[in-house]
Amino acid sequence: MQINGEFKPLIVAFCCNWCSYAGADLAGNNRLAYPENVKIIKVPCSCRVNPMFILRAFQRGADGVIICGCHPGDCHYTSGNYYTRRRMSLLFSMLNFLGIEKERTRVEWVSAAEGAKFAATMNEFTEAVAALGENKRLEDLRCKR
Amino acid sequence: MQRIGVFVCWCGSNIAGTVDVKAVAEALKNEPGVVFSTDYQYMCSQAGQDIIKNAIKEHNLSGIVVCSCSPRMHEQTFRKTAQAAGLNPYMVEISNIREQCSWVHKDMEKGTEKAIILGKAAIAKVNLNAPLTPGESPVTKRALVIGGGIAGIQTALDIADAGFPVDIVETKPTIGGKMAQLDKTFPTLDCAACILTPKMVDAGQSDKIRIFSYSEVSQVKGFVGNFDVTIKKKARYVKEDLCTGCGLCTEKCPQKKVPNEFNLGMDNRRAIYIPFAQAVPKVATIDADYCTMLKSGKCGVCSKVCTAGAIDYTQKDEYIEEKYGAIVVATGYNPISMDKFDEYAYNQSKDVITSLEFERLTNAAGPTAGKLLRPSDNKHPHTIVFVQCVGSRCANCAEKGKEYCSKICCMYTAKHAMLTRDKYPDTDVYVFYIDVRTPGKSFDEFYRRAVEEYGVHYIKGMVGKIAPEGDVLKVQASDLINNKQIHIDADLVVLAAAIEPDKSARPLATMLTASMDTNDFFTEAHPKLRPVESPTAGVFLSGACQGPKDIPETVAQAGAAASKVIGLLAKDKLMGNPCVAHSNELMCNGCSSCERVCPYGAITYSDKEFRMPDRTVAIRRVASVNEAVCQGCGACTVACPSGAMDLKGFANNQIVAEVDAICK
Amino acid sequence: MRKCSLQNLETVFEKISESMTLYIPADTKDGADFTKWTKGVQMSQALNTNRSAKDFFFPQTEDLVEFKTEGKNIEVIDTRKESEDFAVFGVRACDVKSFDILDRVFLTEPYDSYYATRREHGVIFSLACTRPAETCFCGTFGINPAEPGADVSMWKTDSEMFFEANTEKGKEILKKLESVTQSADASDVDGQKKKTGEIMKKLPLSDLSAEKFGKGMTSKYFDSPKWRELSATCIGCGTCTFVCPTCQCYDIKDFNSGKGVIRYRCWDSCMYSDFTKMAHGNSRNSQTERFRQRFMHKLVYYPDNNDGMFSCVGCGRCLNKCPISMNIVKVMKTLGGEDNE
Amino acid sequence: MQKINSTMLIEKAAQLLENGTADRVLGWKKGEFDYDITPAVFNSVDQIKKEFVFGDFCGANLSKYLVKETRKGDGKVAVFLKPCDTYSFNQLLTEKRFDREKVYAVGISCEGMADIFKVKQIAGDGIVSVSSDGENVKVETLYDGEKTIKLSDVIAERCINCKSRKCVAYDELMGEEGEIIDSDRFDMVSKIESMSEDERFGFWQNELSKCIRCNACRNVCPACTCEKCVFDNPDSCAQNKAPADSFEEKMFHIIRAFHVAGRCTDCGECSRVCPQNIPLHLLNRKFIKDIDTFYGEYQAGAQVGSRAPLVDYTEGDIEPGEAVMKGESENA
Repeated sequence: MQINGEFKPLIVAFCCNWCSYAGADLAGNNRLAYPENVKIIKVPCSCRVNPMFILRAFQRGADGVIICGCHPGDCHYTSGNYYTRRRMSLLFSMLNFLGIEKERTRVEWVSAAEGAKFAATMNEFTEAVAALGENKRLEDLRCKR
Repeated sequence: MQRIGVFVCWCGSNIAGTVDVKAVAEALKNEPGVVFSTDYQYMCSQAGQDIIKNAIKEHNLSGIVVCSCSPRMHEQTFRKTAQAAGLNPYMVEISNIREQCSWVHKDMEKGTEKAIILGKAAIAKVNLNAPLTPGESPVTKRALVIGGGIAGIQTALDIADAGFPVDIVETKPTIGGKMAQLDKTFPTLDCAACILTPKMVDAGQSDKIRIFSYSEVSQVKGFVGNFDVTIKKKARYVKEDLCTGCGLCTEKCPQKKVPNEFNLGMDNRRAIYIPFAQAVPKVATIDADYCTMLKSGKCGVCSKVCTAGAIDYTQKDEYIEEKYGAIVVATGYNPISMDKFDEYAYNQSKDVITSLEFERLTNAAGPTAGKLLRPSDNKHPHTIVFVQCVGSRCANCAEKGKEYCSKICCMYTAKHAMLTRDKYPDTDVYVFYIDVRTPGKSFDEFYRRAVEEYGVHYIKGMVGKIAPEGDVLKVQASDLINNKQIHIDADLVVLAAAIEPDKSARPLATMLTASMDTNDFFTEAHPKLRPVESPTAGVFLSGACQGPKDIPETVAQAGAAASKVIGLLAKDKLMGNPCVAHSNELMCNGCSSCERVCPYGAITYSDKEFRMPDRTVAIRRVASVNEAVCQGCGACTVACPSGAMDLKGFANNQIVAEVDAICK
Repeated sequence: MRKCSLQNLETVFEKISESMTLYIPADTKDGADFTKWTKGVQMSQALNTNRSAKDFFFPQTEDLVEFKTEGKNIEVIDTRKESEDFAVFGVRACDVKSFDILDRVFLTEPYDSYYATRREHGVIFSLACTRPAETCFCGTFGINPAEPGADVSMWKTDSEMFFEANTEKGKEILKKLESVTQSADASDVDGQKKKTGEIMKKLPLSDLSAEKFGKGMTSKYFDSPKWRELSATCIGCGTCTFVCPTCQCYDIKDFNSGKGVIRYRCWDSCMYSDFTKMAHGNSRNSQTERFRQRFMHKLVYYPDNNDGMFSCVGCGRCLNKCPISMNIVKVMKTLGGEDNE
Repeated sequence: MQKINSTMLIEKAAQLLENGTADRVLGWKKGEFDYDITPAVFNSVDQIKKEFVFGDFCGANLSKYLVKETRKGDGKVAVFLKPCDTYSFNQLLTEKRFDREKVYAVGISCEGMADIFKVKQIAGDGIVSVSSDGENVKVETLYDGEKTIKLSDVIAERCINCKSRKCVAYDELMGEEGEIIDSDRFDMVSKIESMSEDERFGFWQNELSKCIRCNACRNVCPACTCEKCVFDNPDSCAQNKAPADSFEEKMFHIIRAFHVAGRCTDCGECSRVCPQNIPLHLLNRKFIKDIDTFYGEYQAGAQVGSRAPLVDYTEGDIEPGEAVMKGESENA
C-alpha cells in the first residue's frame, strides 16, 4: 500500500489465541516496536486459517501474510499446528509454483513467551516484503480503484 | 442490521499517549452498524462499565466493540458487563489497541490510524456475530476406571473417597496388576504386597467401588459426562456372590498342569484357581482352556467339593451396560517379548530370565518360596549378570525394541543386585548398562549403596552375546570404560526387558477416540499443562498407559487423574465453550476429512434422509459435531472442502470481514 | 466489390487499425482465437475460433455501475465509458447470424444500452467458409456459409481477399480501404461460392433438419421421456453455454471492493445448479430440467417469441467442446427421431 | 493378450443385466461421429446391443457418476472402469461417497486413449470416419481422403504420462490386472519449477487468463463431489461465477487444486475437458509431487481407507519455509 508516495507493505498476521497472540501481547508489554502496518487477526488456532483467507487478504491489498502459531508439539489443541504446517507447506509451494513471490508468505511459530521473537519476526518480515514492492501478482485491480 | 456501540478506552495514558482516542471514537461512528461511539479514561473501571451498560440500554445496542487492552486481559470483564445489561456476552468484540498498537508504536498519527483500522475490523466482525449460548449437558456421577493395577486402584480409591461411585474393570481374575507380582520396591525396599494389598482390600470393601474382574470394556459411546459403556463380564464359571474364596476347589482340581501366569509360567496351577492368596475379589475362576469338565463334560470335582455351591459350568459371558461421567484409562504395561533377542539366548536357556521373572523368583510367595534358585536345575547361582536396556533406547533396532527409555529398569536392577548381595553374600553380581539413570528422590543414593556398600560390579557396556555352554552361560560383553572385552561364566542372567503399553490399549483408544503416540502410549491433552487428561474430554490417564513410570509417579498421577475426575463429577451440568464447530448438513458430503483431523473425536456421522434439489430423496452420510466435546480449534473447518463445517465465533465470514476491513 | 492480394492483407490491417482497434483470428497453441492485431500478427487459416465473436459485444464480465460510500452517504457512479471503435475481422457466417439472435434479445425493450454501444462501435468483417468441418450444420438453420453477411462480407481465394459492403458502416470502412484495395467483380467469387455449396452437401450433418422444431412445439417435446436419457450423464458445466455464440444469459452481481461496490454482470448458464436461484430456491431443480431448458430454448421457446427464428447457428463449437460429447445435434436427432419409432 | 474391444464389453454388459447382477450399466454410448462418445446409463440389453461402444475415444472416467447413480433405486449399478478410473473409484469409497454394495465394478485393462484433437491436428478438418485396430488409426476426411496415423502419435497426453495400468478395484476383471508403471509424469512440473519466478508467473498468467469459468474441470473431477461447491455457495465468502479479475482465475484454480490435494488421483479429466486447453492437471501434479517429496510417496485411491496427507501429520514434518525451497529446488 502506498502512503504519501512511500511504499509501506500491509502485513496481515493471523495469530493463534494461545501462543502467538499472547506473544504479540508480550511484545506490547515490553514495548518492542514493529511497523504499524502489521495488523493482527486472532484465530483460535493456526489450523483455523483457511487458504482462502490468505488469498482474500492478498486480493484486498495485503502485501504479505504471516501465520503464527504455537511451536510444533505445543499446540493447545495438540495437533492443530501440525495440520497448519502441512497445509501451508503445500499452499506456499503452490503459490511459488505460480510465480508468486515466496517471500510474501510465511509461517512462524511464536510462543507466548516469545514477545521479542514476535517483534523481530514482524520487523524482518515487513522488511522482506518491502523489498519486493507492492503485491502485483495476487492483486485484484477492482480493489485498487 | 446490528446496532453497535463502540467504546474507546484511554487506559490512562497507556493508549491515549500514542493514540488519539477521540479521533478513533469519531472515525468509528460512521462505520456500518455503529449507532453510538464514545471514549473514556478507564473502560474497565466501574464507571467505565456503567457507561457501557447504560449505552446498551439507552441505544438498544445489539453488539459492542471495546477498543482497549488485549482481550486476554479484559474480554471476560466486558462480556460480563454486557451480560449484566442484558446483552449476550458473545456480542462483544475487543479491539486490541494497547498491546498491539499504542504500546508498540510511537507515532501518534500512525498509531491512531492503526487503531481506527483495528476498530473497523472488530466492528466488521461484530456485525456478523450471533448470540451464542454455551451448550449444557448433564453429568452422570459415576466414574469408570479401566485397569485394576496400582494406578487404577489408587484412582478409584481417591474418587470413591470424594463420595462418587467408581467401577473398576480388570481383565484378570483379580486386581493388583504388576505391583502384586513384585517382591520389594525401590528405593525404600518395602515389600510390595505389604503396601499394595491393603489398598486392594480397601477397594474391595468400599461401598462406592464395584470391581468387574475378569471383564473387559467392549463398547464406549457418548461423550464427556455421558458415556455409555458396555462391559463384558467373561464367564468364570463360578458364582462370585456365592464363592467364599476358601480355595478347596483349587486344591482338589485334578488338572494340575496349567502354567501359572502369575508366576510367569515358572510353576503350575490348577484349572480352577485363585491367582494369589490376597486376590481381590477372592473368587475362584475356572480356566476354560484346561478344565476337563468344560472341555469333555467329565469331572465336576470342584462342583462336588464346593460347599457354597458356587460352581456353575453353564455360565455365559455377560454384558453389562452402565453410564459414566468420566473414564480413567489405567491399562498399564508389559515387558516386551524377548523372542527377537536371540543374542541373549532367552529362548535357549531357562537360566536367562527377565527382571519380572526374577521378582517372582525372589518373592516369598513365588515358585521357589523366595529362595534364589536357577530355574534349570534349582541350584543356587553364584555368578549373576544383569543386562540393562534390553530393548530400551533402541534407536537403531526399532524392529526389535523401543526407541524410548523404559525408565524403571535402572532402579529395579539396582534393587535386584543389592538384594541379591544382601541375602547371598557369596554371589558375584554384575550389571551391564549404557547409562545409569537415577533422577528420583533418594534414587542415586540407592544406586550408590548398591555399588559402594554391596559391591555390585557396575560395568558400562553392552552384552554382545550370551551362549549356554554346559552348566554355565558364557557372557561376552564390552567394558567401555576400560575399553576391553569381558567374558563371564554366569549361572544366571537377568534381562531388564523394555516395557510397552498393554496390548488392550490400542483397541481401547479407538473406542474412546483417544489419541496415541507411535508407541501406543496414550497422548495427554497437553504434555505440560494437562498431563493426566487425554485430548478427548472426559477421558483421563493414569499410570504407565501414558508412559513408563515407577510406582510413586504412578500413584501421584493416579491421584491427579482422580482429582480431575472429581472436579468433573462435582458439576451438575457441563457448560460447553459455545465457540464450537457446526456442520451444515445440507452441504456436508460425509467425506470424513473433518473427523480425521479432529483431535477430540467430536465428530460423528449418521445416515440421514434428504430431499435433494431434484426432488428425489436420498440417504446421505453427514457429520455432526458434539458440542460438549468440541474444543473449537477449527481444524475441521479447513479440512472440509465444501465449507459445510464452520466455527461459531470465528466463522469464515467473520474472519473474512476482518481481513477485508484491515486491507481496505 | 473490392479486393486485395493476400500478401497485401497486412496493409489492409494496418489501414483499419489506423482508425480503430482490429481483432483478427490468429493461431495460438490451442487453436485460433480473435487476437488484437499488431504488426506481425498473422491471420489464422483455421475454420473457426475457439471462442465466438459474441465476446466482443457481450463480454463474459462487464461492469454496470459503481457505488461508493462516504460515511453514511452512497454515491452512484456510471462506470460506462464510451466505447472506442473496433473491427472484428474474419467472422464466419454462423457467428454473423448469432448477432441477429442476440440483437433481438438485447436491442428490443428493455433495451440493453451496454450491448448497443458495443454494436454501434463495432464493425464486423465476415468471411465465407471454404472448408467447413464435419461438426458444421449452419445449413440446418438456413445459413449459407458462402454468403456470410454483416457489415462487410469477405471471400478468400488462393491468392486474394474480396470485400463486399453490406451496410452503411461497411461502405464507410471500405471507402477508407480504397487506397489499399482494388476494384473487383462480384462474379470473381462465384466459383468459390459454388465449391462451398458442393461441400455443404457432403457434410455428414447436411441432412440434419430443424423442421420438426420451432414455434408451438412446446407440448410436443416438453414431456418427452428422452430428456432423462439425454441428460443422464450431463455434468452440468457451462462449456456449451460459454462457447455458444448465441447464449445470452447473464447474472448480475455485486463486488464489494472495500472502497465501494461494483455492480457487474457476468455470463451465466442455464446448465448451472444455481441458475436463476431465488429466495424460494431454484426454478429448475434437476439437471434434466436444466438440460431441457437449454435445448428447448434454442429450438422452441426462442422461435416461439421470434417469428420462428432458431437460436442455434450450427457453428459446432459445443460438439467439439462438450466434456461428454452431448450436444444439440444429438438432441435434435433423438427427439426428432421419436416420430419414426 | 487380446485388447479389450466393444464386442467383449457389449457381451459383458448384456450378461450383467440378463443374469441380474446389475439392473443398469454405466458405459459409453456411440456418438454422431466415431469419436464423440458419451457416457451413458444403459437400462436394457436391447439398448446395450444398439448403442454401447468401447474404443480409443472412451476417455471419460465413469466413477463419479456412481455418486448420483447409486442413490437411485435399490438395484446394483454395473460400471466399467479403466485402471485410472479404479483409483478414483477407491478414493470415492474412502470418502464414503457411495455404497460399495450397490456397485458391480468391471475393471478393464487399458493401453491409453486417443485424443481427437491430436488426430485432427494431423489429419485435418472434416473427419468423416475414424477407427483404430490398436496400432494404427485410420482417418477419412472430407478434404484429404484416407490417412493412416500411428495410434501412438495420437495418444492423449495424460495416457502418455500414465502412472498405472493396474486396476486397483473391481469385482471382475477383463484383460490383465496391469502394473504400476514408471512414468515421466512430473517432467512438466519440474520444468516449470526450474523456470525463473517471472517465467513461472508468466506461464500461469497466460494459461489461467484463458479460463472462462465454465466449471467443466470441477464438474468432471471425481474428487470434486461436494454437494455444493464453495464457489457456488453465496455464504462461503468465495462464491464467484466469472473471472471478473485475473485474481479470480487464480483464486479458483488454486483453491480447487488445494481442495483436491492429497485426494486427486491424477486421472487427468480436468485437462481433458477444458475447452480452453489449460493444463490444469499440472496444478494437481505439483501438489502430488510436493506431497511425495515432503511426506513420502502417496497415491490417492491406491487403497480404500488410506489417510490423505492433508488430514495427517508427523511430528517431524518439513517446515513451510523449507518446503517452498524444496518444492522449487528439487530439480534445479
